[in-house]
Amino acid sequence: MSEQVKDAILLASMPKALNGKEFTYCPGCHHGIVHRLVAELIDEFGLREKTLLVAPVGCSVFAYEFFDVDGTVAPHGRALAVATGMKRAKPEMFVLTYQGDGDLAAIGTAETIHAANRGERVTTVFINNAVYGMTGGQMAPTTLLGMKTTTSPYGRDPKREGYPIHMMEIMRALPGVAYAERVKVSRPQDVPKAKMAIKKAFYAQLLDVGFGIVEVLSTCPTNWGMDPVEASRWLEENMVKEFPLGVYVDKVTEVMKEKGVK
Amino acid sequence: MSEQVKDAILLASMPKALNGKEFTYCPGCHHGIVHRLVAELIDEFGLREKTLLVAPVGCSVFAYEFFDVDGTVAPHGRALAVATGMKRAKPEMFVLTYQGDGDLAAIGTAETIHAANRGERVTTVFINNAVYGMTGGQMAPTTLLGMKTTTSPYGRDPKREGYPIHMMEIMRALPGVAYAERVKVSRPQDVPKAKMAIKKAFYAQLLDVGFGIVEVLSTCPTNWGMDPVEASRWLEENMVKEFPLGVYVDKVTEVMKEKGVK
Amino acid sequence: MEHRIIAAGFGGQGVMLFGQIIALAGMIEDKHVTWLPSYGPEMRGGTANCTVVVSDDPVASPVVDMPNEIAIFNIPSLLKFEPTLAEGGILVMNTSMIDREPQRKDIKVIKIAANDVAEKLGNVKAQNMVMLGAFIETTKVVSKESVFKALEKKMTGKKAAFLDLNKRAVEEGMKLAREQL
Amino acid sequence: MEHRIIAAGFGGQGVMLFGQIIALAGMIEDKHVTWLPSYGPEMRGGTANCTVVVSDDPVASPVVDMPNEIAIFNIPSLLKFEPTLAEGGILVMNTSMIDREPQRKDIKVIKIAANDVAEKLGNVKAQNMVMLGAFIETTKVVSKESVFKALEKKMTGKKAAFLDLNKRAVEEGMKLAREQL
Amino acid sequence: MGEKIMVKGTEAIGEAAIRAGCKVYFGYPITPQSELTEYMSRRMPQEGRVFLQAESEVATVNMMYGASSVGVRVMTSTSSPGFSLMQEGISYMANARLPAVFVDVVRGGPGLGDIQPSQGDYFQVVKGGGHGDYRLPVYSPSSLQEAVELTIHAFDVADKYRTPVVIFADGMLGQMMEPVEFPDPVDPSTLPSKDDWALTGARGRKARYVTSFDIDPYKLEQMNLVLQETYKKIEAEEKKWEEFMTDDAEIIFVAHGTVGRIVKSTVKMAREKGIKAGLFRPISLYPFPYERLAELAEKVDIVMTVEMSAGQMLEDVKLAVMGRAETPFYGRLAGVIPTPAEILEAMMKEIRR
Amino acid sequence: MGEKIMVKGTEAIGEAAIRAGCKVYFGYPITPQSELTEYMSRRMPQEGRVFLQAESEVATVNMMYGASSVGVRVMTSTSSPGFSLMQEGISYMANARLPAVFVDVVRGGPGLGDIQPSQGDYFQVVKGGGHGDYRLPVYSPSSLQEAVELTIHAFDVADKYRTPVVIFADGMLGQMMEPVEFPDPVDPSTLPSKDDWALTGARGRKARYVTSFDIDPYKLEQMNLVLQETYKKIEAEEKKWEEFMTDDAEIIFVAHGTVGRIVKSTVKMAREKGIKAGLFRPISLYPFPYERLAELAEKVDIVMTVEMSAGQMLEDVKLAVMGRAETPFYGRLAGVIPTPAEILEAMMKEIRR
Amino acid sequence: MAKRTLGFIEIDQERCKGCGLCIDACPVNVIKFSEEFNSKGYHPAEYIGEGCIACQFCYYMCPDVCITVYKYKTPALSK
Amino acid sequence: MAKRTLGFIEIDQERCKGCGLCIDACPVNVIKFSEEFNSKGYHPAEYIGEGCIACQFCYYMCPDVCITVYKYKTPALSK
Ligand SMILES: Cc1ncc(C[n+]2csc(CCOP(=O)(O)OP(=O)(O)O)c2C)c(N)n1
Ligand SMILES: Cc1ncc(C[n+]2csc(CCOP(=O)(O)OP(=O)(O)O)c2C)c(N)n1
Ligand code: SF4
Ligand code: SF4
Ligand code: SF4
Ligand code: SF4
Ligand code: SF4
Ligand code: SF4
Ligand SMILES: [Mg+2]
Ligand SMILES: [Mg+2]
Repeated sequence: MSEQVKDAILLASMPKALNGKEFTYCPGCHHGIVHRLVAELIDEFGLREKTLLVAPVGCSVFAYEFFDVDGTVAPHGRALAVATGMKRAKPEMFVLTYQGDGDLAAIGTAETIHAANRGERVTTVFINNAVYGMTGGQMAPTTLLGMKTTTSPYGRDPKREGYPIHMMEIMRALPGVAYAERVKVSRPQDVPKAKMAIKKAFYAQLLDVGFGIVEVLSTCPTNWGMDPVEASRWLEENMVKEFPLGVYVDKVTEVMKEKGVK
Repeated sequence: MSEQVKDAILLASMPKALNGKEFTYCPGCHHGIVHRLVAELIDEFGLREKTLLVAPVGCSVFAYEFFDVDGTVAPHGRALAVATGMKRAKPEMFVLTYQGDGDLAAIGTAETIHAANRGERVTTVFINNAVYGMTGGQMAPTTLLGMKTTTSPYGRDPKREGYPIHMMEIMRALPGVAYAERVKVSRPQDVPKAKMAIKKAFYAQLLDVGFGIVEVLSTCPTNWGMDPVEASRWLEENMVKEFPLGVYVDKVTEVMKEKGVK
Repeated sequence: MEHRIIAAGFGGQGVMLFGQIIALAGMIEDKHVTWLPSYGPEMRGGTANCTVVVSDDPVASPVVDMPNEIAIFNIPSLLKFEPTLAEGGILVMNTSMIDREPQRKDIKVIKIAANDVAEKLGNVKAQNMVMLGAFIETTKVVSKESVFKALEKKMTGKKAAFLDLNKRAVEEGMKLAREQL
Repeated sequence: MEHRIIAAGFGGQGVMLFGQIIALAGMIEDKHVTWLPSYGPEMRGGTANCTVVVSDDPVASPVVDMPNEIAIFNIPSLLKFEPTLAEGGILVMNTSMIDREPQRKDIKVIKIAANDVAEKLGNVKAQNMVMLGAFIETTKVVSKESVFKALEKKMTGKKAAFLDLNKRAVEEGMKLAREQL
Repeated sequence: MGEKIMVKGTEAIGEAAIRAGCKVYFGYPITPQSELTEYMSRRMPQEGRVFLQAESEVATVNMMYGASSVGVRVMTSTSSPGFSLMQEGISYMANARLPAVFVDVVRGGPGLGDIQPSQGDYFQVVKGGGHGDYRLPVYSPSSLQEAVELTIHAFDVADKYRTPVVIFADGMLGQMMEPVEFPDPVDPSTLPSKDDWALTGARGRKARYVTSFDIDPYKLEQMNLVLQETYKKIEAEEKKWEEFMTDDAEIIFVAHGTVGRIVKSTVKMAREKGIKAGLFRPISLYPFPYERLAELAEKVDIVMTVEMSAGQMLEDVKLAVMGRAETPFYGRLAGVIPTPAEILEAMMKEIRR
Repeated sequence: MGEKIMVKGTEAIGEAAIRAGCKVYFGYPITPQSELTEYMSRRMPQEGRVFLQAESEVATVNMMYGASSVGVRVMTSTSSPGFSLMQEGISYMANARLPAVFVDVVRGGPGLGDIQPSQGDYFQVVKGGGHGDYRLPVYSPSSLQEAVELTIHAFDVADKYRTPVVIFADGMLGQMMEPVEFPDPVDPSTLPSKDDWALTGARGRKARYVTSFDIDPYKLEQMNLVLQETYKKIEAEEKKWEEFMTDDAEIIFVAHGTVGRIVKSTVKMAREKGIKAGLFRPISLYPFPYERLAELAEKVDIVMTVEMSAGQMLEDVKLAVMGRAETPFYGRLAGVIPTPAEILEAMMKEIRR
Repeated sequence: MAKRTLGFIEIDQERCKGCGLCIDACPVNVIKFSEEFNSKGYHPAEYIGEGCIACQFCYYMCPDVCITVYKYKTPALSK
Repeated sequence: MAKRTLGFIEIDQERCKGCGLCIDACPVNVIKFSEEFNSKGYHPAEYIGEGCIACQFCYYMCPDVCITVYKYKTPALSK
């Protein structure tokens, strides 16, 4: 191989902000893809020594063990309160939360909305996989109507279990939000787009504009009971309908232009 | 007097759903006006024997003592969780919460949003007086920018304390909401309008459409440090700008028409 | 000797300051003092009260169920606190705000039209200092000198402008009380 | 006598059912039994295991640190549980899924190409029952008859269609094990 | 009683609750009790009853408050961090005198901890993790059959005394399967009426309210005294424990729940060695069976507490023994389960002292 | 120390915290401690420090977690229901070993209760209201001067042992004014460094994390053992109490906090009657000064506990006295404050027995 | 301006907190503060005795539900 | 179709969980599952050795960061 390598340019390999530890995610779980994007951006911005990562309780509870940055794990749902505490105490740090839908949009609703509404200078990556992955596939606030989970065994019925919650739409009503976009990573073409979205959410913090959040529609092959490729297809066909992709809030691009950053 | 009365038609007097106990509110506090409207509607709908009132923790913590209906007081912020418990257990009852802005929009944010999003068949009257009245005029999530309170002594600065929260605008993003309107009661002309709004929020529950909520912009003369008349003027001039009046969600009027109710 | 004092009235009538000045004056006299306000919803509806203990010994509890000296600034406070006053206790009341009579026969009552007096002095707001003067003259809880020192400590900055008025109000109150003793 | 058993493999390989059938068969034989699954994030990454205790006495703890009999369905489970097996213990492994050799010399190893066998019987899914047959034949934890009764209890409704296949799989597994004893 | 069937602990408790007439279940997933939530999500609608997954444990306990206040039997289950979040609500329910059954499937702590069996919530559950002067009857089963019986009993105790009641379990009990016999469902018409206090709508009577609040401390003190009276009754009537080979014992173990079953093996091992050991297993942790343990302590030199904690029940044991015997302790922490053998070893050390 | 000034209890604590170098304050209003939150909202910005009103107590404790994890001194204050809501977060902080100071201005409970002074949170605060095996150093001041000193001490203890610490106060202490002298502000450069554990960015060193989590129970047990070691050290080094006329006492009162100051009057009244009473006032509730109380108990017949609760500290008193003396109890509940005279009367009843 | 009296109001003066909202609301200015104190210590609102047009505005605005509004069956011109 | 090779990939097969997302993503189908098991018990992904166009899609999609992508400095036609 090494001879072959000499004749070649390295295009893509494990980012430095990952420490190489194997992820604990199931085969094909999108958590890993998003981890890599976040790590790439930490590398590109040179933020490794300034970043504080707040992991949630959820499948990504171990996130802080995979990144080569200082980190902690917040109580379930409270990542944005922990992040607020960090950022207020040390405004010079770059504070990042990484959260699932149960964490951010169920138990953590109040913390999420108020951190966003206060315009905390923190960045949030929000993995919406429509279930509670960690605990075994229970209904999440984002579970689709009709979808069967271990706690909605008869399919989610709005009369009984209510409606899927739309966090980006809610973000639109909160003046403290500087950037909010919903993306997916189920096809290769999506991945650079998702990365650009997260980049803007980084800028929301780095340029002192406000709160930045990116919702990533993601698969949970294990709890959906599908193989990883099938799960990605299912996401395309079902989740995107319920959760329209796109930019919901953008006060960042303008500031980027003003300050001449790209 | 009684002779005079004989020659007259009674136009308006204390509704039956109030038990006559004196309110504990400060002079001129709008809580009392809204109490009376709620009581009038309970009378008009004949709901006295079916109503369960959930009082919050806030100045209206005593509300359940003033109404001649069964009631309770929920832990601070949790009125809509308590109401959910009641309504799920006894769907035939009419369940009503009455909450302040600290209660509903700060500590109770998650309970509020999820009850709304589930479309719980309960009705909520939401008193937005831009401060924590009960505890002595601290900053509320709805405190206006620049406004001085006992915990924002330098005036609310969005960089430090974030922005006033707009619950009706958030309600718009929640599919379970059947009716959401923002009203005020600071001028006599407002009062029948406010009553009609609350009536529709009653219908949201009574006609099984979904969650109904009415936000009433209200004064807190004591903590605003104004006399009651002055406070009403201040509300007109300042609060209405930040919190636009109007109907934010209405799935009720249509159903009312269908069912031929007025 | 322990003075167990309650001052009560509407918020805005300066009953809290009334109590604090007495406590501060007590401290200046090297007595043991505590001051405790009513708080919470008790304060809504606009009424407020505070409890002051001035004692030769360390104060066990700043809470007083049965005061021996009360300063009453409005009607509901009269209704509430008159019955709690210890036998032989002292009631100082602001008759500008109270058009009723005390019921007890076993207490000493001092009546001061404090608002009118203060108005004459130039500012109705000084009515609490008129009451204070009457109160210390009657109860002897602290001396005028200590009260003046306490006022000097409290009234700094913008408030210093009112120092003189307040001192005169205290003296006026003392005079009116003396007339009733 | 106490059998302390661990069965481990990928989720979907039926290791949980494997364990439950043994426990149920034990109950049918009036033995004291417990069954305990792994749970939580241990189960992510697709691996799963369960612990079964079958005993003549009440079971103190359903948790087993050092099993004396293990049924291994995939490579990571072999790596994890082989070292924990008690000296002289029994390891039954599915060689259709495992292309490596056990390291221990002080244990008894039974190798079953369970997938291939099951496939021949008509359904690869029955591989866990092939393993089960081999396992009871080797460990004598419960009898074939009890296992059949347990299967009859478990496989009702739609699953009844597979009962016969499963019984044949058990028998096939027993046969293959016997050949290695 | 029906036939013996193999069920998981979480399911055993869930099914027992259904047979006890539990009408409403609210819950939020957390390992290692999510299977109970899942079981109820399946079974409650089948029975025409209510299941709702709340948005959090804080919401859960307040939904319980609401449902209990209208007079139905209500249950939730959670695990340690979730139970912490319920403390405010439980304190409210205690003072509002609202019956309810809470299942705490305790896991290793503190904080996020792990998800293995533990008894580290003893102080929180038994002494009172919420604010104010209240107590909760707490039952600690050591087998699934007992879990079934205590769950049903818990509903009765809750209604009888108008109090929240806790089933103190752990992940081992919750996850394991064991043979169990279920009793027949209770006949709802035989349950005590709640018409004298529940919020059922002010039809033909004066409006009433359920509250934990009185701004006047003297009135609130009266409410508190009613609670204290209730606790006295509970202490007089509701103590439960098991004794195992205590008759001739020279050393007595005290252990509850799953540790209780483990220590039984230790007792047998000790007896094989000729040491007369016995086990005192408190089943009700509150009310703690002080008196009987005190009696037993008179006759022995050592009363050894074994817990999956750093020694929390130990304080209650000491309060019972009151110096009558030595009170050594052996514990494993944070989700590690002690084996009968290591307990025996610890005991031997104490004897040799 | 400066001159004596009259301050409110809440302000005394707030100012003491500022002088102790508290860099960040998070809080949520609740009577009777809102004045402390208000004081900090005014003073912290003046000092260039951080004040933030959180959306709830749950958010508050988690903001504390965040701020403490980056290495600054942090405080909050609340009252009973709010403290209940903080239990999960406190448990996390204990295991993540995050220093912080919590002020619980206890009010009448349970539930919404009232807003009057109480000590009904003793079990919750002292034994552990959250899940898992952890303890919190708890200090109960009985005067404002002592509140100032203990607040500063609390920050030092928190940092020294890397643990949350609680100031147990009540509405009486919080609301009253009393003369107080403040010490000079601490010089921040003299404070112990947190560079060996705080999250400061992985500059020139390996990345690190602060956590309360390990999925492996054996590793988590190791973390737990570190905690237990810490508690042993705290128990050895941090006990605090006051004795008042205990030298020749024949009856000893045990009372903490504001009740302590009330009982001093009772002691004097008793002595006037010729009864040799004394007071043992625990200042650290955890670690509770068992040994000294045990010594004192040797010499008397009656050790009488007085609390504004149904008898919670009483358990610790019994654990100390261990039957050496009678341990009667007198308590008022739910926000009612006992008077020196009624305590004396209760004592007389016990003596006459 | 011809001052017509179409109805009248009753005020529960003991209940009244003297907030003045009714006074502010009355389009024809027929409510004023009393000189007396009630037992809450407030100067309660008082109907001047004539000129009420029974518009209910005062009732709408009274936060303490002190006001009852009557309309004359036969509208009387003011004295 | 002329099959050009513009680069190549390396796969950390011990790290691979055999999810197949890279295989699905590769536009030129030059990745397949190995016959072997890795020590996680999976059949890891394997580059067939030619035809890679260095598009990085496999890298984008690999959730376990197993893949390194190289581009030849001088694009070689496939053998
Ligand atoms: C207070 C509390 N409640 C519940 C849990 C259990 N719990 C752990 S993760 C989780 C949900 C995870 O779902 P999500 O946030 O969607 O993340 P995912 O695993 O799907 O990535 C829950 C409920 C907990 N740890 N703490
Ligand atoms: C858990 C908890 N936190 C805080 C409080 C204190 N508290 C009582 S009422 C209140 C806020 C009241 O404000 P709002 O809801 O706006 O009602 P208002 O009094 O303004 O009508 C607060 C913070 C409490 N009782 N419980
Ligand atoms: S359970 Fe779902 S979300 Fe969690 S790691 Fe597995 S696939 Fe990913
Ligand atoms: S404090 Fe404000 S909200 Fe509360 S009763 Fe008084 S005026 Fe109304
Ligand atoms: S009813 Fe109308 S006119 Fe009559 S007093 Fe009231 S506000 Fe004035
Ligand atoms: S509005 Fe009501 S309370 Fe206010 S002054 Fe008029 S009558 Fe009195
Ligand atoms: S880089 Fe592109 S062409 Fe090459 S293997 Fe990966 S997906 Fe296929
Ligand atoms: S995407 Fe990664 S983990 Fe999945 S099969 Fe390919 S190399 Fe393996
Ligand atoms: Mg999820
Ligand atoms: Mg408010």
